[in-house]
Amino acid sequence: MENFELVILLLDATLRTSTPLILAALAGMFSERSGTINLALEGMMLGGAFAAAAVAYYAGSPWVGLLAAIAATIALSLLHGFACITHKGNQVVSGMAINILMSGFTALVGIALFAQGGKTPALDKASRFQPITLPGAEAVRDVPILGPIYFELLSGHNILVYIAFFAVPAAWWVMYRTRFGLRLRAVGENPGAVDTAGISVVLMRYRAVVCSGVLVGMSGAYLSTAQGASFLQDMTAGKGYIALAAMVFGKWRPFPALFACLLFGFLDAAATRLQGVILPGIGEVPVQLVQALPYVLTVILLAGFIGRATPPKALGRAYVKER
Amino acid sequence: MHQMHGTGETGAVQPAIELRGIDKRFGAVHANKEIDLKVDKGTIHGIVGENGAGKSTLMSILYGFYQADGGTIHVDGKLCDIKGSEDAIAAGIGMVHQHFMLVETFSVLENVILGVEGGAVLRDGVDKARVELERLEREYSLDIDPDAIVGDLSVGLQQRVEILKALYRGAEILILDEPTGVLTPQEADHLFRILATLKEQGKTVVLITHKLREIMAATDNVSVMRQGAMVADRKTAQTSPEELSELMVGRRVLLRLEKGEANPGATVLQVNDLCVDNAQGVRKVKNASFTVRAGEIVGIAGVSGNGQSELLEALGGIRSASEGSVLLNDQDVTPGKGVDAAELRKRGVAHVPEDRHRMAMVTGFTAKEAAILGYEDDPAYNNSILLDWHAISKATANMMLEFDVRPDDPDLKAANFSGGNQQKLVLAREIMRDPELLLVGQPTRGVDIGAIEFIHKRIVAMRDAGKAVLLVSVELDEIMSLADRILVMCDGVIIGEVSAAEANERVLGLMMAGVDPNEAKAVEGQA
Amino acid sequence: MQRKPLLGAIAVLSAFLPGIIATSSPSFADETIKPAVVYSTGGKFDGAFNQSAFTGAEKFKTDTGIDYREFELRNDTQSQQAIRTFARDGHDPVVVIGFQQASALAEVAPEFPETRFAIVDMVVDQPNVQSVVFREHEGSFIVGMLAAMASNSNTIGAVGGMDIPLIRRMTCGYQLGAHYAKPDANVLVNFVGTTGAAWNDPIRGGELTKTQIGKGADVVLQLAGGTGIGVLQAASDAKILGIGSDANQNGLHPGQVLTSMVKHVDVAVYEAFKAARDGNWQPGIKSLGLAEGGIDWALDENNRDLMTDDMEVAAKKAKADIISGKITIHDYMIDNTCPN
Amino acid sequence: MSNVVQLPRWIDVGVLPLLNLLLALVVSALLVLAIGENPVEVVEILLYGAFGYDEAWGYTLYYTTNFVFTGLSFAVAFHCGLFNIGAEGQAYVGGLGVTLAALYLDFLPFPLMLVVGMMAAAIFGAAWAYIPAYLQARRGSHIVITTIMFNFIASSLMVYLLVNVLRPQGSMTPESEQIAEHLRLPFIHDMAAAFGIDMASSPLNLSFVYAIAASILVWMFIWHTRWGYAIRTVGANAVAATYGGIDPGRYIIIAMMISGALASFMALNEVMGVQHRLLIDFTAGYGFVGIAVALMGRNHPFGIFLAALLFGMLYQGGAELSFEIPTISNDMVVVIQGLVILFTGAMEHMFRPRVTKIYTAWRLRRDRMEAA
Repeated sequence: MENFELVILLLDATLRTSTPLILAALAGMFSERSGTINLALEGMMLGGAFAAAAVAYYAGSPWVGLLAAIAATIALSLLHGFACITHKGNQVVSGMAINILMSGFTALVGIALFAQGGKTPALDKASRFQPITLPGAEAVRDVPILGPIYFELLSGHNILVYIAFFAVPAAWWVMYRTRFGLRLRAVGENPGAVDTAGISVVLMRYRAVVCSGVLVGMSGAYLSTAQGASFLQDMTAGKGYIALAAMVFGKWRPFPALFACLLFGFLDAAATRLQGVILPGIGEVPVQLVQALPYVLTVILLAGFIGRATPPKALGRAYVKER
Repeated sequence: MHQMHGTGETGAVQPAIELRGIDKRFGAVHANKEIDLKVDKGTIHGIVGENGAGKSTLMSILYGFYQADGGTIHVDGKLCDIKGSEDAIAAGIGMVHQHFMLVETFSVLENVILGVEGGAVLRDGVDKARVELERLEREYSLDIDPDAIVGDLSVGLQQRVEILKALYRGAEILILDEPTGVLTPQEADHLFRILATLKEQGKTVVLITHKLREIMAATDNVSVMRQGAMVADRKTAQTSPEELSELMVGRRVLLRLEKGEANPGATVLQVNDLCVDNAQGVRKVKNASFTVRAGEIVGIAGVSGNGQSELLEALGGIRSASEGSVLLNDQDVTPGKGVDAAELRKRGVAHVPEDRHRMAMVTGFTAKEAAILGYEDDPAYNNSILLDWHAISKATANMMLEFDVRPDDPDLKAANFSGGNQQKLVLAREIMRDPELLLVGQPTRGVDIGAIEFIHKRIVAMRDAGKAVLLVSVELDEIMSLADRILVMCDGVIIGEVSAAEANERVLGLMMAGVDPNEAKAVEGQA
Repeated sequence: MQRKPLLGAIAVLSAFLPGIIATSSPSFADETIKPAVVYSTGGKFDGAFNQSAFTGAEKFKTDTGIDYREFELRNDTQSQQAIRTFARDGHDPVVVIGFQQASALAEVAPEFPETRFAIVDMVVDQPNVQSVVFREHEGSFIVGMLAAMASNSNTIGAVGGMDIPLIRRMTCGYQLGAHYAKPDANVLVNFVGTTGAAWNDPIRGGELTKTQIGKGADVVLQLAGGTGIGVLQAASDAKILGIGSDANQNGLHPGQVLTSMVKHVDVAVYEAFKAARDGNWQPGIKSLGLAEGGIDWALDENNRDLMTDDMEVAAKKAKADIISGKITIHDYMIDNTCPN
Repeated sequence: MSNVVQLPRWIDVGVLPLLNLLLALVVSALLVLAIGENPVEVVEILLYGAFGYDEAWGYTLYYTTNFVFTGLSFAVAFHCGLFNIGAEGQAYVGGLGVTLAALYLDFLPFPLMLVVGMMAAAIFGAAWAYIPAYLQARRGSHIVITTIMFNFIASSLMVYLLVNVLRPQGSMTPESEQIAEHLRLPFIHDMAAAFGIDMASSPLNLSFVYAIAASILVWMFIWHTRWGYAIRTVGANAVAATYGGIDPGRYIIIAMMISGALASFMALNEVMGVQHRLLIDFTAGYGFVGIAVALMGRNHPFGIFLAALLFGMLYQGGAELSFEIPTISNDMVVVIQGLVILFTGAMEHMFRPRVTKIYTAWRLRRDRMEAA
């Protein structure tokens, strides 16, 4: 029974840890399926987190903060698009530039606004997303097995967690069941086919990076106004890259990416809890190994040892009409 | 051959397309010069011209892919302002591009509806599209599984998807850009039957090609382009291949190059049961066996994509052999196991590849840098560890002088040379090493007329100097005028061999379609 | 033979030399000192350790009107340059916050023998360095007692920042205190990480807290610098009690913070500045605990209502007993173990 | 046939990068204004901090040393058509090599250690680059993603080693023991003192001389050896390389290993030269600065040196900035760095058409005037 409870707690933490990864991985998917590499997830997430925390602090509402985060990340997406789509610049370089830029920019503006070493002031309850108790959670709380699963695991998360998990089937539906999704996937595979079908490749790719911006904005807001209570310098700490890895690991598809995010989230949650713990028989757990696992797994996948990850064919290439 | 001569029933009807004074420049290149063109409704209209004559540019303007700098487009007598593909589609124009514009990971149906999905959510549109697609397939006998993944289909079927795409969009005018370049003669014949059906249904077809045979076989009218200008319009029934080719080139071309008898010596290259796979593991060359002797030119003919490229690349050490062996002067040089392009070069194999831009040139390099590609290890170009740029410059200048490369500046970027001059530089690099064996693919593709003769002469001169030459070309004229013996490839197999004396287009054409040489000669005898 | 006494005299002299210089050099008895602080990577607004130092420096500024310079490290490699820059610019004394900067200071201090340095939380054995260390385990013992007494579930937790002996010493004291008050109390301990990043990761801190709460803890102590903000936040969100550390954090979530284990870094900084100004600055080790007022537990209007009379009495008694030596608390750093 | 106007070199490698840099600086200045500070004052402090006093020069060049190495690292891979985002991790692991050599081979005399340390760094850094290189060359794994992953893996590995293996008994800081005094790279000011020249003390050390030597060697290697030629061919056109008998996979691996080795030389400066021990995160983002440096320097060692100097100046001046103006931290420098990468790397084509147009017009006018 105690072990069961531990598992529930760990899974509960996994949901919380995976949420920003899921949103960012979906964001990456929208961008990359349309042919634009998005290494800028890290920087965008950071920008979103900062905008959310700063605006929520002034406005006193997490929703206003969320909108600000989305606005900020859309702006960054457009910047990325301006460099990669309009100016046909190198997509990798543009992504790195945005990551580095945001690392400095958020701190700089944070210091200028709040003079707290780049942090934003701690948010009070009203300015943060609060846990939601699902209907009937209290009632079933004491039912064995099901009770803890419903009450501990599924209930009691903030709205962004539920949005993230809802976003996966929604993204799948948009991607595979709508006109927009069809065109988006087509533009990432063969932009020529889209162009000759009378659809603007440039506009299509811009729309895709804007979708990307909306999603990654939410993941940033989650970090600073839902999971945490303020913005901290470089608070994403590589989560954007993990999300990118999860997207690759999920082979640019929503549901596999979700499972990759859950796996990576689980590893992170487990690593956090194993720090300094001495397990009987094993001794001290090398937490760094657990933390490095997502990256190692992704490299192994990319090496083609566990299935092939085939990226969209036109990924990374600006569309130039051939002569 | 399926024949479809013009019916001559064209006349007072409103032209389906009328272009007036279309003009287009790409930087310094004047691609279209004040072009006028009328295409009558319900006809198949051919546009011929050499590579680079401006045919594709003109059609891309019509399809809204490019904007003309000047001139007007009229469709069914109405002035159309075509700014993009969507305008062309709205005007009832469909286009089948030379490189298919298909999404390979999508199904046929998804490809067809792309851009005309019929609603924000796919489901409603898809069901309607399926019904409509089945109707079109029946009507034009374009059999295809709507749920097949396009990437799995053969090239011929992919082309059908392109045609269906256009028809699904309600195209009344269908433009086909070099549609047979990747097809076997049989597939091409099937295509022409489809085009005939389209014509019967009242559609207008514009066929762009540089193959006169197709023009004569399939079109009602033909327009000829040369160097960006429209030089003639003819009724197909009232013209001849000779006239058309003269119009295309601008002067009577020597179809047969003046050259002496071959004087073959010892066997230089011996290929035994060679098999070559492409990157996807598909076998492209199947048990090829042949020899090339010193002092002869062996030509390999075939529709492009039938394994010639892979064969040439394998012999050049770029691809590995999967099976079989290759002997050079009786020494094993089977590509793969330790034998790469560098090793073959050391043993006296020179290689002028088919695709100069992709393979033989680094366009970002200067001429002198490009002039040592493959020979950078040569002691003549190296001091103990450093490259001797002084010696390289001198060698490059020498190449430029010998092969009349202009401008003769070794420090100019390779990209700034014309196609012909780039090709001459490549030939110079390869030939001036005095190799035992010259592998040469499509030596005159994208090369201006003047340079073609020069290049042909240099290849013959190689032969006359007692070297072995293996020539791959899809241009039958070129093969027939240069080669002493001709091998024909179809679907990776060497169908047979014909001597230069007994070769003609008919026989080669049948063999290219996979007909056994003896049978082909017999058919030819009956005709 | 005859040179021996001389050598001996030098040896004796040099042993006292720092002291002599510190007390007798006229240039040191100076009203116009130029003090400086180098904060560790958490930054001066970490709400805990560094902020406490900041408070001390600010207090000195208000009290004396002497301005000071400060620098916040972005990463530990900057430490040397920061200390050196201040010393070179003639700043004196230079107070360095955090054990991570010890090796940097050990490197720089000999280059500026005239400059007075102080370091908090670590010993740097140099003649011009004052090392201020705290006996944190004394404080954590008391808050451990209070936590155990306040707990209804009989399970309490502690979240440490970096997994180092310094923090283990505090968790050990916390455990001992809890068991002193309630021998059957269940104490959960987790650490955030093994690098400096562990001091600045409130989200992970919150995560660990949530897990401890899930395991039944209803009082959680933070020992994690900037990370601790997340611990207290999570405790407050879950409507259980948190315990602050380093600074008095009772006011962060009034009514949700049981107490704070106060570590008077502010006093250490203030004293260092003041001693330098007054000319009675001393190098060597300064160990501060309950007796010296360097360590304490916080009781103010924010947690008044949380504290029962029993608890208050017990804590006060324990404090007196520790000072008097009646209770001795095991120091983890002596043998790297914690008796249970 | 070609319609490409070839810009003269002085525009291509001079005017365009400067325009892009200027744009980055203008945007940064606007940001400074928005924060409510005076850009002129900021520039003054920056310049004073970087060059205003003896010691500043030393610091500026000390940072420059790091950036030269990481810039060269990026450039060598770039010439082979590869984006090596992994300099950070390669330098980190290279630092491990130097440290291990210095700690375990401390009986070696200094001149030998100079060579051994360099080799240890190079071997470790190259080995760390080898895996992504191999995966790219032989299994087609996208090197951008794998090098990013390897940065994180390196970081975890090094934390583990520093915490559990290298940390001396009783130390709380995850850092290695100090390396023996006689194995440290001499400071330039000490070397100058030996010749009777008085220089302010700074972290600038012998590795700066290495950096200059490395620049020259890289230049020779890339443009004057057949291997450099092969690498450039692979980078410009891998198919043509295969055609020419140059195995792209082989040269991808070679270029990446050289790139990794160059990045790891940064550790010579940091570990053997300045910190004298292995610190957590001693690479401090210098690997990423290398990207900006290489892009600005047009991947040419001379350009890289100038760009490295610029960033060295920004870093040193930026440190001064955070001492002087509390509202502007050295994050300003990070912002400038990001903007430089954005404008010179991702949007490098932004000015080109316009500059080409102006240049062509100017040429035409000149030609006409000459004709007249």
